[in-house]
Amino acid sequence: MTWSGWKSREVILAGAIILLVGMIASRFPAFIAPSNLANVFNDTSPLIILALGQMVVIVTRCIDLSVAANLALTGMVVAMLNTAMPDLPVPVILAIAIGLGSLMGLINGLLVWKLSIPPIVVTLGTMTIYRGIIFLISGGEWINAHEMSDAFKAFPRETILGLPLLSWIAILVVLAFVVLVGRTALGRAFFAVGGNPHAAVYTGINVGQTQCAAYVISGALAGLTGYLWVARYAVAYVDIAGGFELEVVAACVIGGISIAGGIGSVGGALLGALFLGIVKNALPVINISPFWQLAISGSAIIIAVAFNATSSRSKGRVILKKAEHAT
Amino acid sequence: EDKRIALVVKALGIGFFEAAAKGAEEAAKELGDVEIIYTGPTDTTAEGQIEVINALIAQKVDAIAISANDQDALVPALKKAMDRGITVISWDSGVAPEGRQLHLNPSSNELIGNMIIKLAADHLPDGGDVAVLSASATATNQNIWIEEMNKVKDNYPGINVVATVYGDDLADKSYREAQGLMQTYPDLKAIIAPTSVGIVAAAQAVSDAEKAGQINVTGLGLPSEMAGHIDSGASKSFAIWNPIDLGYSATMLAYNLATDKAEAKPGGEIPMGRMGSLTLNDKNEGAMADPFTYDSSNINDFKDIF
Amino acid sequence: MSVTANETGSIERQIPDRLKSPAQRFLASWELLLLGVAVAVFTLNSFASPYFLDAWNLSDATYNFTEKAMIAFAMALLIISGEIDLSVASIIALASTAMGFAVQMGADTSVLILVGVGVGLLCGAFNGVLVTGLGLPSIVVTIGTMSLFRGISYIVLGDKAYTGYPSSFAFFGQGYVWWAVSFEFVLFVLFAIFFAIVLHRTSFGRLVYAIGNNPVGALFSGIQVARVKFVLFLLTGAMSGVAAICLTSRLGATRPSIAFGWELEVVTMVVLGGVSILGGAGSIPGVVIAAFVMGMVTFGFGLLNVPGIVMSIFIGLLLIAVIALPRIARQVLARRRG
Amino acid sequence: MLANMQGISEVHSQSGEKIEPLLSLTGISKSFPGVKALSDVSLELYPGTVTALVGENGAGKSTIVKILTGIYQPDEGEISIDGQPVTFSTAQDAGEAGVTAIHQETVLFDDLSVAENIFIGHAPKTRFGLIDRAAMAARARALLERVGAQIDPAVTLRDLGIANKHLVAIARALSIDAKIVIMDEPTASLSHKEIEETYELVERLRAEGKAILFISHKFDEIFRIADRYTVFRDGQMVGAARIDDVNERELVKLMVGRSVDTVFPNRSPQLGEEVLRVVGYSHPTEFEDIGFTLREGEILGFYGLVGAGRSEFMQALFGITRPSKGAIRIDDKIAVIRDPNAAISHGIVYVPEDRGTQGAIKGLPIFQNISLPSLKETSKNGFLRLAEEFKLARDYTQRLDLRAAALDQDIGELSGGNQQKVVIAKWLATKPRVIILDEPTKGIDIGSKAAVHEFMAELAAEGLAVIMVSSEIPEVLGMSDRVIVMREGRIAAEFNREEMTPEQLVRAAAGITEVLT
Ligand SMILES: Nc1ncnc2c1ncn2[C@@H]1O[C@H](COP(=O)(O)OP(=O)(O)OP(=O)(O)O)[C@@H](O)[C@H]1O
Ligand SMILES: Nc1ncnc2c1ncn2[C@@H]1O[C@H](COP(=O)(O)OP(=O)(O)OP(=O)(O)O)[C@@H](O)[C@H]1O
Ligand SMILES: [Mg+2]
Ligand SMILES: [Mg+2]
Repeated sequence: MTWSGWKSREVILAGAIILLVGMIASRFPAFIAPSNLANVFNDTSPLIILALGQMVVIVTRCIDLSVAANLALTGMVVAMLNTAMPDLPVPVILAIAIGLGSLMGLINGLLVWKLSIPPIVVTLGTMTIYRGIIFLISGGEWINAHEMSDAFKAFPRETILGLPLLSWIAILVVLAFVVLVGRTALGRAFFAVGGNPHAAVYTGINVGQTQCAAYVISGALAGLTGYLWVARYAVAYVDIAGGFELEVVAACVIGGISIAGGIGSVGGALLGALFLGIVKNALPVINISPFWQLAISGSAIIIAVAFNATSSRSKGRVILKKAEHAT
Repeated sequence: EDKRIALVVKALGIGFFEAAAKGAEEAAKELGDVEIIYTGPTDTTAEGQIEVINALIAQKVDAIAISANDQDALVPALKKAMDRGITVISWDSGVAPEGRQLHLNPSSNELIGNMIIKLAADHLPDGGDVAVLSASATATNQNIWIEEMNKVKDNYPGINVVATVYGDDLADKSYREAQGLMQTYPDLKAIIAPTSVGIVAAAQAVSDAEKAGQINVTGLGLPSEMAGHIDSGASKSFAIWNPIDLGYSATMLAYNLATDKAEAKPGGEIPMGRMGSLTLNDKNEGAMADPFTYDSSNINDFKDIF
Repeated sequence: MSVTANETGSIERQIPDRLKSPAQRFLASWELLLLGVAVAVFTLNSFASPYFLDAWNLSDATYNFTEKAMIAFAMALLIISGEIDLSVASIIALASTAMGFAVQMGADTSVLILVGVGVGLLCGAFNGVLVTGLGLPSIVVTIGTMSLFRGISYIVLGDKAYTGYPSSFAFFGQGYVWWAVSFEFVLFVLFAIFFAIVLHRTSFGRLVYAIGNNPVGALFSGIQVARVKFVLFLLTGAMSGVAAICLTSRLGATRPSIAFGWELEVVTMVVLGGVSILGGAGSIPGVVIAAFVMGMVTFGFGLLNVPGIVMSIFIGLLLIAVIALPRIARQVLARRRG
Repeated sequence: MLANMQGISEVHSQSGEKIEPLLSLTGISKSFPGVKALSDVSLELYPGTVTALVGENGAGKSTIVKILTGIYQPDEGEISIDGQPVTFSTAQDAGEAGVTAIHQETVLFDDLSVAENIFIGHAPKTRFGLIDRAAMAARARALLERVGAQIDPAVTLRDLGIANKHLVAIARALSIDAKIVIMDEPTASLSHKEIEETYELVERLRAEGKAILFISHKFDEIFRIADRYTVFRDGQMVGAARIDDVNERELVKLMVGRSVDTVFPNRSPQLGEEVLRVVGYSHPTEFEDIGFTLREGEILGFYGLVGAGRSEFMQALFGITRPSKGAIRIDDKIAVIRDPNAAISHGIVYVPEDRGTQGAIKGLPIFQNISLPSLKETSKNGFLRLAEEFKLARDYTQRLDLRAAALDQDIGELSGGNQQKVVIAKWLATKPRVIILDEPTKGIDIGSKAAVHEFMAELAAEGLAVIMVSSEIPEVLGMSDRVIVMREGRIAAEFNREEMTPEQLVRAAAGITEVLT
């Protein structure tokens, strides 16, 4: 109950999002047309998927700065595979993308686990390495829409009940995370490891292994998103999703996931991602120059973290209050 | 000894520049005593190009032909190159006059500005809303073309330019900007993208929104990348100059200046092999050729070339 | 138990000052390892390209790292104290934008210097207040201000650029003090010495280490932890401002995308220099050597016309390898002994 | 006695038949870099028997616990349960083999619920392999009831007080269906009432036939609840037998290898001028209206149950937290203390209770720890002078009889007692007027404890004013010239040396004052 239920932080963030949407809608009613909202959700789906992966990593006191590079490398690999073997069925492509993404996550995880290199250093390093590998394998060439097979490009666009498959995948991932985080031993271990790594050892949880598992999950989702991204935008090149890792971290922070580990929720990550997605989509609609976007999302991060910090600041043990109650 | 000519591009891996590099190699083969160094940063930043230029200066290349990411920021580095006796020209995207000996425009800016709006207007006999999807905010050529376009847009009554957005030459950002345009302007009839990255992304966005045929994506693009969208009807026509010719011409110009076979001065004419010669205006700029329009009638002849 | 200093017999129990001499420590130090890497890179480069060993070329090569290294010195102190500033590149953008704006207003070179450093200080103060005043984690705060500061530049400049800097301003990024020795390089050396003295020879530096090793313990020892950290944010902001002056002068123009992505290169330089990202350990000489290594690697690859991204793979590998190898060695040794 | 020394005395049940050990360790050795924590140690635990494990700090008691619970793996030696050799590579393995432990450190998760804290790592599962939350809550409730706690299993652990947290830790240990229960200093941070409850629990577990290993530095409780004892000294087992066969003196001798005076130093306090006067010190949530005076050469004890707010008040006095009301006079002049810096310059210093995070700065060498608050004196114009720092460190470490390899050794490499000495040296080097010692002997073995007490007496004799916060009644009675008892953030009572008795202290601390006054 305490950990799966919606805590006040999520409720407030949800309130902020509703307010934001309401404000936009009051001037531009077209923004809340169901089709447009569906569109916004679809656009935000990659961010949602990656934010969930990042969430479990951050909860275990790590950080994964290599997600965007992982996404781009996986995307390039599947795109090249597709041009070389246009008949490769999509399920195989998906399996390869997830497998390759997990492998890259595993490399991060092993470096953190087996060599205890600080996570930020590991993923800073692998971020540049993964990006560089894209250049090496592609020679810097772009893979364009006309080089990709139709089936490859169509998959994330396929609509079911009015929503594109990309959105459905994001929804599925959210549901899977609700179960993973709330109802599995591994999910709870993430929180234990991040909340008190020392104590985790005493309860038989292998801290490094759990962190490694978080990286593998984050990597697998980055790989999955890599294929979806490349198929959706129908292009692959070295720089796709450049800098996206920071947006992913920002979504987590706005969603109340504590960078110090141990605290966070699926709902928070989801709402954090949605918040950024809505801001991004709304700017052109409400006619604010896109040049404002960066400053707005920066301010949102600062406000969110300041808000989270003040609302969760430990209230002390309140010895006197206890006394008042007792008497 | 071979003349070493460096062809510096905005970023490696962009199809347009890869094609230009082919043209440079063609020129080198024709000239015989030329070695081409094809280089550039990985992303489109001025700092990245400066590091590349410093490395080229150190290698004492004979000439640098650059398509700049920033017309001002590269000036000091290129000046230094010229001080050390290196021939510097810019092509495609220009450098301010102090930083180069001449600039090769792919085509005249007026012509391009007119061309991109004409491409849209030709398919809108009754007029309608059009929007511009530009490229990187720091690249100059797009902005000049849009400026030129705005100067002549009154010649196309009924055509209403409703917005200009920036896709930063990133496929995903351009895609989202195109989506945003379609949402904001439900009556949109055409998107003009004078950038090879933007035009593909916009065409993709239009196809995905199942509006191919309703919204015409046009502008400047590469036949190889646009072939599919011409087939699908998302784009009825677009224009481009031949990037192979552009790389070829830039190399020829650099060679002729570096070997003192010609001098860059206002009013001067500098030969560029099979492309004729370049006539310089008072800012030492010249235009290579007219852009060429591609549509369903001719796309198949070019899509395998560039 | 009541042993006082002068009592007989207590002398033999006296604890020696040091177990290892400074020389012994140096032989087992990170700096020596890095120095080895630097020498190797230098040697390889001189074999790989005939153009490498040329005073003017080496002088040009220093531009690849001097500006970043100046920020890295301040960042090293900040990271040793247990904080981080990811907004440094955005501070450059904002400071450069402010300088460009000042030029439009008719400011001369001396005013530009004030504006550059001043904006850097302001940005540093903003970070510092958020981190030390509100007690927020610096990595998150500065991810936020990283967007905010550059965002303001975008709002001001959009797709425009500021140019027209006075010609005397060009000296900072393009001038030479003597022969091939550039002004920037001299500045780099001076700041290296300054920060080395501050960190290693002053009591302020000692406080930085104490805070990084145990901030609570430092507070309980009477150290004004928040104030020291605030000063470090100010310093980092000011050094970003200095870097903005040099870079703007070198480019002669300001765009909002200036110095994009530098924060990660600066952090990489600091970490490669042996500063513990967890705080509490590291040295300025290490960062200086790391700056040379990174600069020489990029320049060496550049001379061979290897694309920048391939260099970054190399830097990424170097980063992980240099940190991983000692750990692997230790694990192997421990296994052998055990 | 010789047989005892080798730990091979036979054990018989009450009805006289011989009992086989449930668990036996033979020839266990364990080394850490630079330390041989255990060498060739043997230990046996019998069903229905409480075995006390005693030894000085660093003797290796907690290390053996960690080996028994799979957290460390021994370098050599064998563990067998019911005569079968076993190996534990994780804490989970140990749990499955029937070994459970309440560790010395609290090893719980503040942000998880109570139920999750109890079951993390072995939660009940549904058919689909998912955590069965309903079953978990129900079983948690039952366990909490068993340990006598009234706690809602759904609340977040952070919201509990320290005593309840401890009960959760005990419930967690019992959630594993174990034959062997290990308790590493379970009463160290508990108050009187909870300590009694813990004893009852131990009795119950013994009655259920469990083998119990009970680690403690408190001799009264060892003699009260243990059936057998085992003594470790410097990582070796030096004795094991029935508790009835030994007395306190002999046990201490076994532990430290020599006789130790457990009496407190004999003092004849020479009280000087008043140094400190506190008036009406209050804090919005932690304490209220604290006032007292302190004179040179005096030792003022602060007694109270854990959580009474003593540390909070002392930290306010030292400038860490700010009071909302109240005033301080030093040498009869008003002093405003906004931060520790101000406190230090007024001559007030504080040796914190939490040595690991608040006292020692691990990562810095000993001499730098000592010079840290005195940098102004040892440096010149802001520049360090290492020679001065070493001199300072030499002077004060010698005075405290520190044991270390070198002064540039990392303080983190020292044993707890020696770390405490460095922290005290650090403060003495500032030449304070008032020194506050917060639980100065917490977790310190008998030998070092006596040393600290003696040193405290010495400081007072030199004219320093000493405030000693302690939760141990013998220490309070043995050392203080005067005692203030705090309860729930307020002063509950004050006693002179002549007036104080253990009973009065306990009653005042527990709030049964009416009867007394
Ligand atoms: N992880 C470790 N790394 C290095 N040394 C260690 C480690 N754990 C324990 N030691 C050392 O092993 C020895 C035994 O420590 P242990 O914690 O077992 O003592 P203890 O008997 O429990 O002491 P206490 O009464 O203070 O709890 C000590 O010298 C200690 O410093
Ligand atoms: N609710 C709690 N949760 C966790 N730890 C606690 C809690 N309450 C107290 N403690 C810990 O117990 C110890 C004693 O508590 P604290 O120092 O606050 O009480 P005090 O009355 O001020 O001090 P003392 O124990 O000296 O009387 C400290 O280490 C503190 O961190
Ligand atoms: Mg212990
Ligand atoms: Mg206390």
